[in-house]
Amino acid sequence: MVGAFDYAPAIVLLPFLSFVLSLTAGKYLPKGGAFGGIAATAGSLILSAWVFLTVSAGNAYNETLYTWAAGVGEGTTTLTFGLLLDPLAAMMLLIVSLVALLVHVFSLGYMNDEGETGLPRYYAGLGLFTASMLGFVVADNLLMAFMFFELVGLCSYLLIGFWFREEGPPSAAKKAFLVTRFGDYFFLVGVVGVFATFGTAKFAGEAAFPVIAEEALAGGAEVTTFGFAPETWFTILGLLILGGVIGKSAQFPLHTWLPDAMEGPTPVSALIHAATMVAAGVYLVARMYGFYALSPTALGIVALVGGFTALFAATMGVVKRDIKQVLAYSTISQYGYMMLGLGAGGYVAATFHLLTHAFFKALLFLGAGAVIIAMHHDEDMWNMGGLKNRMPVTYYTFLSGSLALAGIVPFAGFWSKDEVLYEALIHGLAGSPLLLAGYAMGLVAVFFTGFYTFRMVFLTFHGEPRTETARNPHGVRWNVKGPLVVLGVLAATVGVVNMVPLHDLTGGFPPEYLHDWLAHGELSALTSEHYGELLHDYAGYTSADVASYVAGAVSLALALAGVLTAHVLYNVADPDEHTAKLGAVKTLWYNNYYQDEYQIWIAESFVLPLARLADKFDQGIVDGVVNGVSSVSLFAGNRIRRIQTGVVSNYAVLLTLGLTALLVVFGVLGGWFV
Amino acid sequence: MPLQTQLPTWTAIAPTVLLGLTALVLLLVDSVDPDSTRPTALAAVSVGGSVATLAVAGWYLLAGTGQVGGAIRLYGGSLVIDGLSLFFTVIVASVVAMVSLASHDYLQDRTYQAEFYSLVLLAATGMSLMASAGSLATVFVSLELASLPSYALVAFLKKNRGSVEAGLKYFLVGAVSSGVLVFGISLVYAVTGSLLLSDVATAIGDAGDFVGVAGIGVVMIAGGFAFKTASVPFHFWAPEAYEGAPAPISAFLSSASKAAGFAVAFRVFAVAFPLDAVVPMGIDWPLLFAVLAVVTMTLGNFAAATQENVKRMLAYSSVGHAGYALIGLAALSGGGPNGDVMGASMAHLLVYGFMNTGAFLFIAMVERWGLGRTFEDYNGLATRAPVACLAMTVFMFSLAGLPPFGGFLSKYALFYGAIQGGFWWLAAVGAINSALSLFYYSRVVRAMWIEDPVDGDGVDLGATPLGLYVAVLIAAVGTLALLPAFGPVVETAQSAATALFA
Amino acid sequence: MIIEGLIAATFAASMVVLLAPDRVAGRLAAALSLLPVVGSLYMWSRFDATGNALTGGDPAFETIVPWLELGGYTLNWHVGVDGIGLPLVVLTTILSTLAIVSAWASIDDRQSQFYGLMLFMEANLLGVFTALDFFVWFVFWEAVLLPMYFLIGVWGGPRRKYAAIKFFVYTNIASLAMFIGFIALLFGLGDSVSSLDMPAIAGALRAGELGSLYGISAGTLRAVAFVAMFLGFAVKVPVVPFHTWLPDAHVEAPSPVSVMLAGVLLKMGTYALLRFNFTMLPETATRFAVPIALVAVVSVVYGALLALAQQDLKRIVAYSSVSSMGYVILGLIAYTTYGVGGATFQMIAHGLISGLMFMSVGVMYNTTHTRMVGDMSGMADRMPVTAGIFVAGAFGYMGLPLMAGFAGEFFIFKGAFESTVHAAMPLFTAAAMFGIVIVAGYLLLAMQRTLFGSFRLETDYEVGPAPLHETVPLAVLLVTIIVLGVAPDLFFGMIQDAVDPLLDFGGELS
Amino acid sequence: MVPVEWYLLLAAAVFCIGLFGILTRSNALLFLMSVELMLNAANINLVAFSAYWGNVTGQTFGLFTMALAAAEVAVGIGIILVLYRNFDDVDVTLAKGMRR
Repeated sequence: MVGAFDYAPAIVLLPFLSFVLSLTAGKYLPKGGAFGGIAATAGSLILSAWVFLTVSAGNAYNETLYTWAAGVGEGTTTLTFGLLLDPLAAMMLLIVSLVALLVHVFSLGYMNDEGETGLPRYYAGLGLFTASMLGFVVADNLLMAFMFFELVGLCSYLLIGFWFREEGPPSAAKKAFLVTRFGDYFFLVGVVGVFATFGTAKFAGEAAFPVIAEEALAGGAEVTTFGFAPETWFTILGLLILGGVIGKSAQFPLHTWLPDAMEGPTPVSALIHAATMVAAGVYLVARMYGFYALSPTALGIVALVGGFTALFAATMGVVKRDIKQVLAYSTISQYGYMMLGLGAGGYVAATFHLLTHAFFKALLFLGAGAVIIAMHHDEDMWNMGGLKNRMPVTYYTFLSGSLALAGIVPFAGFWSKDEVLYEALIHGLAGSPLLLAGYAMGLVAVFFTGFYTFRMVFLTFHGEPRTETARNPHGVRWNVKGPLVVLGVLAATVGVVNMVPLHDLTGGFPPEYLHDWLAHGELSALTSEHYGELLHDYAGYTSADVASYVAGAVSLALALAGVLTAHVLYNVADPDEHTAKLGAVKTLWYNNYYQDEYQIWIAESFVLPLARLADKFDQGIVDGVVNGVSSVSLFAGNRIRRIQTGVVSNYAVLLTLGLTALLVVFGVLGGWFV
Repeated sequence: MPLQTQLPTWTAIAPTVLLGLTALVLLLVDSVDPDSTRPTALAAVSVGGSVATLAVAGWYLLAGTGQVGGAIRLYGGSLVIDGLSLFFTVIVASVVAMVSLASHDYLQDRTYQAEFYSLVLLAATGMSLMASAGSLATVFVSLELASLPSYALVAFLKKNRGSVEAGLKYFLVGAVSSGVLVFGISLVYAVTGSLLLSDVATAIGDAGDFVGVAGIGVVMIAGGFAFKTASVPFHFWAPEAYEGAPAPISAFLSSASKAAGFAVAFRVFAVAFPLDAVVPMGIDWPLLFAVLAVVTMTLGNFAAATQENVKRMLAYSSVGHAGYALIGLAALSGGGPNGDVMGASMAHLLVYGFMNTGAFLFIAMVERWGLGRTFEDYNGLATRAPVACLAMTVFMFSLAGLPPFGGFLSKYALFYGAIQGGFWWLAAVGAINSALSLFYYSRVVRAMWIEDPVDGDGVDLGATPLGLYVAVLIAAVGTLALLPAFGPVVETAQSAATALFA
Repeated sequence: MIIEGLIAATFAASMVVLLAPDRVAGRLAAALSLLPVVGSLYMWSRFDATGNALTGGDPAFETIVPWLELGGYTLNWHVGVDGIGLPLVVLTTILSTLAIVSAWASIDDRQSQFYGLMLFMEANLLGVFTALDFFVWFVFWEAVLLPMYFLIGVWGGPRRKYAAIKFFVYTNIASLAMFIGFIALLFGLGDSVSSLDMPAIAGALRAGELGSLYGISAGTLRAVAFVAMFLGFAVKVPVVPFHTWLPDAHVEAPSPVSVMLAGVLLKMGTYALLRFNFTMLPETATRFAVPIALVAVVSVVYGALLALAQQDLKRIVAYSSVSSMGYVILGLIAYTTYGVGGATFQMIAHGLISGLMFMSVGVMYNTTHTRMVGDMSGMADRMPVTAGIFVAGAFGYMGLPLMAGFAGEFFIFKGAFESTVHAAMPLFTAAAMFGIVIVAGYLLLAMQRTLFGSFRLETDYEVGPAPLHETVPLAVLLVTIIVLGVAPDLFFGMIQDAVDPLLDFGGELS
Repeated sequence: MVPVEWYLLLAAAVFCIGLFGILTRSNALLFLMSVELMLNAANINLVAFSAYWGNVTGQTFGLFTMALAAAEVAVGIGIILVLYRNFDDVDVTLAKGMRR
């Protein structure tokens, strides 16, 4: 019986086809291949939906489809590609293909209508980007995951650097690829390590490496741990892989590439931030959660990094002038929450936040895009203001997204972020200071989030227009509004899938759809239930008893506080900056805690001089020796030539001397003269 | 079927006789009608004579004359015909053939051509006699027979200061060395009371108190041969003589004369001074030659490395190659695979005969074109004479010992025999030297192919000297052909050498 | 006989082209060079070898004909290919053809000589990768250097003479060291071998039949010979610190020649290392595991650092070749199927990728007449296709998945990490892997400076899209790279089959 | 009866005189004469020891040597003549156009 799973490969292949199509024949297609991309992503969306339904029927799919490199001889591993379709993957497929589709549509308005050149390249990039991300989502083993992870990086490079004729984008693209590559280095070491340790890198199934690791810890299986205790070695592996996550998900300290990535076209930013690149990191941790759950240390670090990043980025978002910059830092901060959730053992919570964030962040970026179109590609909020009446659709959808981001009940962001914090709290109280620290930072970040979000809203849409362009903005068409509306609705409503506090209040209504969705499944090793056991047995996580609504109330209060502050300060006819009050902190935030500075310093004032030094050494010493040898022998040759004076009498002398010398030496040696 | 069973034994000397006769015929032809010089006829005669010699010697060599069933001794053993003598006769004859072919163009509108050719052939006669000398008397006589015409030939361009100077130096050094040689011979005679190599071998064992005398004699004889082979410390004449002499003569001397010197050295030392007899007495002549070999090859190569004059560079390189060939006398030990290494040295001399002759003949061609002698003058020659330059490239790389040329294989066999004999350090020195030699040989190639001509491509080389071209090409083909054909060559040489030690 | 046919045909082709008039030489050479391509692909389709040709395996298309006797050793004409040789043969033929085509645009004097030499070199390269008798192998090995010497020296850049002579003498001295080392082993084996047949010698050595020589004990002899041969090949590879001839040669050589130099000639070194040092003296190699791995790591990192400091695009690629070859060394010393197999695969991958890079640099140079990073920017604006392919090639160099480079590097990393030759191998591997970050650094920097930004060119030349015959070779290479990256098993299977027998040593030190 | 070793010493002495002449004289003719001395030193040995051994080989060879010496002189004089023509002198040290 042919089912959704048999067509699942097409989910990846369709966007790839659109990539090939746009690349080869793009310039002959209408709209530079946009329709191809839309059709492809729509197809992927439909198939993903079908897969989603099939999975929700309790099925799962974990098959090897292609042998990349077959190992010959005993003891060698075979490297394969395959599909792993479980609830998590199905959900992510849905998110990615939906956002991708909407971004494609939006691009019609943002790129085509704006008369950009090189559209085929653009749509080819989008297609490949979507394809890579989908491939990453369905990957059934770590190697395949890494490969598509890298391809995602490539696409981000190509798309961020889309406007390559200017100075900024290429440099930003380079930075994005380089910084993430730095993370991926550790990831790759981790992958190789996993292979060396377990002989396999499959996520699911009998011979999956998390399973083997579990058995190894239980003393059931023998694995090479290079002289470490299994726990330590697994922690090391986990942290190595975490390197890739930190890079892609723009966590501290590898977050610096993301704000620069704003140089790319705004729809691309939406794609990167909401569904593809940045999401990939968090998704990876969720994907192999069964492995992380075995190591409390790794979990603790994940949580700490997450919590810190959440706060850290939120503070920087407070002072930005550029609307996209604010969104960028909000992204970093939000992914920090997800990491916190994962580290705190809130697998479901993190996944939930991934889901909601995908929608409201896509919404916000597309909304920002609409604003930017309206403002003739001016992105400075201080040149906006009062757009509310002139572009209502954009405003209201944007508002819904902002509420979600700020975490105001009942918008999606509230439920998910709240649950993340809740998980951190209960496991932290149960005796994990690391988690408590994470919780605290996350909590503070809530306030900042509310503040900067609405600072953005007020500056952009409220008050009096501060410039001519803001007074009569450029209109936007259906292809912009459509996606905004869809996402706006989702951002407002998607929270219903998992309203934990409400569930606890009302004692079971509405049901926690997402919890149930992730808790069960054919692949028992990949269910949140199993993860729960692992966390309890190996990571030693226990949960203190705190009512979820209490925690929810706290965070809600903070969020509102933030919103109110923003309202007081900026929701006036003609707001001032107010940042002066911050004093030294302001400069610190403006300069992003000098993160870029020190990283650029490392690159330009350390690595490059080192390289030049090496070059000098190479030219001078290493090559000098080589040339020295030859010149020395030539010099010797010159000296020897001088023996030949040209005067025959001298020859006679030398000849006689030579002969005599021979006679004497051999006479003495041979003892002739005794 | 060994030849001597079918022909009277004296016929074994036929190759040498042929060379001598050709010389006489040339003189005759000239004296019949001294006024009119007919260069082509003369060249034809000498080429014909040398080719005939080559044919007969080669035929004998293949037929096994003097190899199957022991050497043929004539005139009371003062002439010995065996593999060694025939082998070297082949070398000499082929060199002479090429040289006389080339000389036809080189000597165009010069006087005394008949004398030139006959002198060449007389010298050649002497050389093939050297190869078959069975007694120290024959050694000395044949050596002088080879030398005296050479002096005259070097100084052949009487109006040319360089040629004269070269002749003078060659002659003076040669005279001194012949004095040394004959004195050495007299000392050996004093100790052994005989000049026949075989008798010397038997008698020298019981030199008793006269070991010193014998030793001095041996060293002095070695000196005499060192002069012929242009080895240190008797090499001083070589750079000047080769530079000043007419290029074909340089070719002749540096190939054939050197080979003959080695031929006689091989025979005398292998036969007359048997290792197991003299070495215990304290006359360690292999060590002597080892020292000479190292010094010679090093000095030759290093001095060649920085020359500006191509001909002189080749002269020094020829000294260096004498050093390589000396390994054939140095890497010997009681019971070692002496035949192999000496045979390898012989094979190397054969290959060297082709590649070195070719190289000097190329220079002859350049002189004929009236170009200069320095590397710069060769710049961009390839664009004007690609075929000849290709041949020269073959010679250069073959001299440097690169595959896929004959020089590589012969040098390889040589070093390899040395290592087999346990003289790996000799091989190492040789290897290092040939690595260095690559540098200056490739300078010629670089000048011809890579450098741009100084005066543009304008200069017209004039009519192509056909004989020279043919000779050079023959040499090139020989150099290449000796790679696949090396097997039989080296086997013949090694069996011939082994026969000496038997 | 097909191998002989291939080599002979290529030699014949070179002669024909040498005598052909200049204006047709390029086209003629390209046409004739298709013959070996077809031949090698046919060999690939009919490939039926099993195991490793040197360790008792059964090579394909094998022929043995006695040639000559020397000092009690038989020299045979012995050729054949196994899973290691064949991929390199295919690489050679394909790359040669593409290099020849790509030369049409840049070579405008003495064409017939140029193309004749290219084909002559190809013929010898085929010999190197198929010879199974040491002597035959060595003759081809040395004969490769001659055409390269001329190709650099005649058609090269301003300092071509210096570069050519440096390359020539340096590599020749190196092969001398190697030669001496090998001959020492040969004599050490004494009567246990009676020919220069490489399988026989390898078998004897691996079986530990090496005796003492001139009072040097077998152990010392083994070590000394190993080091001598390693040094000899290290120059060819090249391994730091014997690499300095490479940048000079690359910078001066015309791009098609650089393609052959980086694409195939460097592989001769690693191929020889694999065939001689690591096949014939495996246990000795494992004894030297730490220094060798160290050398590999240094080559990777140091080479990459040097590349970072360069301003000349060709120098950048040249130094990054040094870096990539370091990976190969690391894979070889790993002595795991993936390590050694990956190293072999990386030879192919790097051959294709570096070829692509040099070719595209050449294409740009043909219109801009400069290779200096500082002299140009925004090239992507004027020659989009070339720039696009350059970017693709650069990412291939950075080891982008689904391109051949990643396959090779990943195999190597995997194999080296799980290697058991020394406890520290994982550390060495991790250290070497950091190269993938630096390589990204300098390639991205170079691309940002030259390809992107607003168009600017210091040398005043009209810059437009490259003609088709310059683009096609690039495209072909790119496709090949991607195909091999998606389906490495096209070669990796046979490679592993040939590599696996190497891994059980069998008591050479006993 | 004079012991035969003395002849050895005499011959050696004559040889050294000849050698000394070569090293000191730059006149070509004197050079040539010194060479003759060396050859004759050899002849002394040959004759003396042919008497000592009681065979005529030595004496015969002595005759050969003289003949060859004569031939050598003939060629030598010829070369010296052209030397004089080209350099207007018979000083061998003048001819040093080629060196190094």
